[in-house]
Amino acid sequence: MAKIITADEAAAMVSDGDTILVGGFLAVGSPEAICDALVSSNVKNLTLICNDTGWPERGVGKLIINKQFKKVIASHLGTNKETGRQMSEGELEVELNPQGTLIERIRAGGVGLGGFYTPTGVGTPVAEGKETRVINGREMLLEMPLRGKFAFIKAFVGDKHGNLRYQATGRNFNPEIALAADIVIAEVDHLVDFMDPDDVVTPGVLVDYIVRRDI
Amino acid sequence: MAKIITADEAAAMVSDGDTILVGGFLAVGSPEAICDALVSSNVKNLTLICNDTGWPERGVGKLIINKQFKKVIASHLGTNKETGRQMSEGELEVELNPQGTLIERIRAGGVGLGGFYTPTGVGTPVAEGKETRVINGREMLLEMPLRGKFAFIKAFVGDKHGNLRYQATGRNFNPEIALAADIVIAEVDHLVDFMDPDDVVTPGVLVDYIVRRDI
Amino acid sequence: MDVREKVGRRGARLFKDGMLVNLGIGMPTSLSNYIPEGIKLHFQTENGAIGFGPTPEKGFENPYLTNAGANPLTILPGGCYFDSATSFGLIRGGHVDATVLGVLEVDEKGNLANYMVPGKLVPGMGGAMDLATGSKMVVVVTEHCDKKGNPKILKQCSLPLTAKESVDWILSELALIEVTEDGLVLREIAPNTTIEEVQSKTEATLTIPIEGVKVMEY
Amino acid sequence: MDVREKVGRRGARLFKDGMLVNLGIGMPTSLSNYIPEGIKLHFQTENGAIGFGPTPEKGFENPYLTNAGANPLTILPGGCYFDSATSFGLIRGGHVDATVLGVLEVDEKGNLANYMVPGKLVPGMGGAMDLATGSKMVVVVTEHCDKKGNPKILKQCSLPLTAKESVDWILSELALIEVTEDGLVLREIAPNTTIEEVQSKTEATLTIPIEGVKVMEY
Repeated sequence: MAKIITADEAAAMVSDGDTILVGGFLAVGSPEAICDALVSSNVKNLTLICNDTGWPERGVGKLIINKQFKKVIASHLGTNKETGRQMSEGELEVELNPQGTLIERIRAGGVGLGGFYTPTGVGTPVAEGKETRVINGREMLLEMPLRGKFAFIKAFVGDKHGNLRYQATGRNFNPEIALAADIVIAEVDHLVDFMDPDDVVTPGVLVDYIVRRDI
Repeated sequence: MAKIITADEAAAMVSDGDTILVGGFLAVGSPEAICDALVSSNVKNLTLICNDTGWPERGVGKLIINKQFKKVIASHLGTNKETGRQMSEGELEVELNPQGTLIERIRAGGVGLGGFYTPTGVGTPVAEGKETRVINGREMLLEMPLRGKFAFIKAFVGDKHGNLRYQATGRNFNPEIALAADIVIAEVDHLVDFMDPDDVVTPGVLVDYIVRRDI
Repeated sequence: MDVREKVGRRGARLFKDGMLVNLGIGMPTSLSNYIPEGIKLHFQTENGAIGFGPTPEKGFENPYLTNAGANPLTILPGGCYFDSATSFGLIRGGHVDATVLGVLEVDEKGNLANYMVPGKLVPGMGGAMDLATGSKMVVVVTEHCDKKGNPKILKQCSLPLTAKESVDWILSELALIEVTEDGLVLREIAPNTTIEEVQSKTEATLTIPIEGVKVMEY
Repeated sequence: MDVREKVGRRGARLFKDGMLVNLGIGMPTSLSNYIPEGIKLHFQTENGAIGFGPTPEKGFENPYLTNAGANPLTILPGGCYFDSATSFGLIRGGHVDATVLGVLEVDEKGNLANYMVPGKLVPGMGGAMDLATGSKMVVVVTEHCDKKGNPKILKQCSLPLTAKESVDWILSELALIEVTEDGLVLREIAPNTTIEEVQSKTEATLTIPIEGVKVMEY
């Protein structure tokens, strides 16, 4: 059984300096209530692993505006000018990853792999400092796994056992981050008793806490 | 649109010496009609990539009995004594992989990765001849991708666009082999016009042909 | 016809029936307006869908269904959703038949630069590196020269690359150029230009094929 | 009480409420019969399910729902299905809290051999290497000695390993032994045996902890 908590209770678990993974693609599929609660809790010096930094008023972008991160690992920052400003002025460390590499690094961290070789990024700034290797005639980069302390997920439906199901493109990074954190907290639009086991995308055993939005 | 064909038409595409990937776990989720058609076509010297070699009268086991393989890459052979006999007598080359490594190698082949590091198999016969590396303090083996010419899948429901959905533990290797072959042929229990896009497990664009079992 | 329509009309004819296609934001999106009759394509959006349809009517948007620019989408019968790991598995694994991208610079080896200018703020590569590296056919669409009139099709890119030796076709309002192992081959020119004008606006040397250069049809 | 019941009763008390558990085929499966009141476990079958229930009644089997031995299963409310890549992602990624495996040999470093005997036909490791490598807690259950009366708990495994330094607990009809960095610690012995008897049937040296050795309760 996943324990049902409030967004504020979820945010209160996070300490200064923690690494958090947050689902969502330009805030579509991001846990907004948890982001709001993290802004209220005002926890600082976080490291963020997320596809992007959302919008100034949506998703993790709200935490950017509130200057809660010391480091961001993402694939794109263009929709939140404040991220760029903080980066330019040396207030924020940013590590840009190709999107496919980023999600695969998170997956590797979640499924116990030590790293992988990918052709993406060869010959680009992404390759700097990375080991390369020719495999089947093709140059590849070695990329390493990523993990964090907390994963904050947004799902469309959750059940009392923690099983999650997403809607449409709201799925994005959510299923992979559920594997790559010590503590997994899912914000759900709807909570049900249980679902068809073939409908489950994220197995409930991965989910420690559920934050409801339908109450 | 996936083209709808018969099992015999599917089998007729396979030539002597081809590498085939077949879904199923001890034949649960294996395409039985296609296996029967491959026995009838009597194509020889195939290489098989599959979790196991099924049973003498179920799944790819039928092709084992008919001596159609020169090589098998699998994780377990115990349910089909004929595989063991052919291996012992030098008629069949067998490469055993840990099950998690096998499915991950297939995935790597399907998603364009050049290989990955895994802790599974370190210090065991699986490590022989493989490069090792210590990552985050843990010894890991480098494992390489696997691909084949044909993937033969079994799904519970398919639609006319090639989208597939599985039932229960019939899913197993099927979704990953759909990515790791040049030509993908799915045998389905039921064919529908289309399905809820959130219900799709294997995207239709991966599936070239569908073999119906409901007609 | 403006540049987008010219590029859109010719670019759309590079596709074959049944292809899985990913169009970048901006000029690449214009190709979707001109898909020829009889050609059915599957459009992927890398945030997790294949088979999306037109923009929904106002008031009928699903907040969970957007493209990679966060604009609302619809889904067509036969479409499907998936997570980002699967989406980039499709891209990097060579399952995307064609991708169309914009460029800052492209060169005669097919090197592509479209995501950063040193000294300027880098918004990030998003999915562009994976798309340029993994897709079976990579088409770049661009105005032939930049706003100052300088060539964008170079002997060698000066900007940091998005992907190395990955472009197959370069399409502008003036020309359709194929990237081959022997360099750039001029396949078609616009009706209102000449081979000489195209070459003068291109830093890289264009090869004229034995079978000649066609006049582009729209 | 036969060996399976003894091992099953004591082994089941190693679990904590809410654990995700994978039981190997054979003796390990017997633990599921003795889960204490108030302890709810999630059982994984590595062919793709969590939350399975008892064997279905005859005539109500779903041919698509089986365990890793191809025997029919049922699924409980709250259960779920997934593909093999996800299943072994859960296993290798440390999400399985406990796995129980049979052994041919186990040694004082926690090395485990349970899948091959040189010169004999090797049926394959299946998922055993991943389970032994990836699970947070690895329990091996075994008869203390082999059929000829020779120890199975050795100073050093002679058979090819399934996994290196991975076992946490060794449980037999005679003893419960913890594998620590300093070697094997004898935690409990069966009511009908002595420390001396257990040591005499064990090749590896057993350490007696300061807090003493308990008598096993069933």
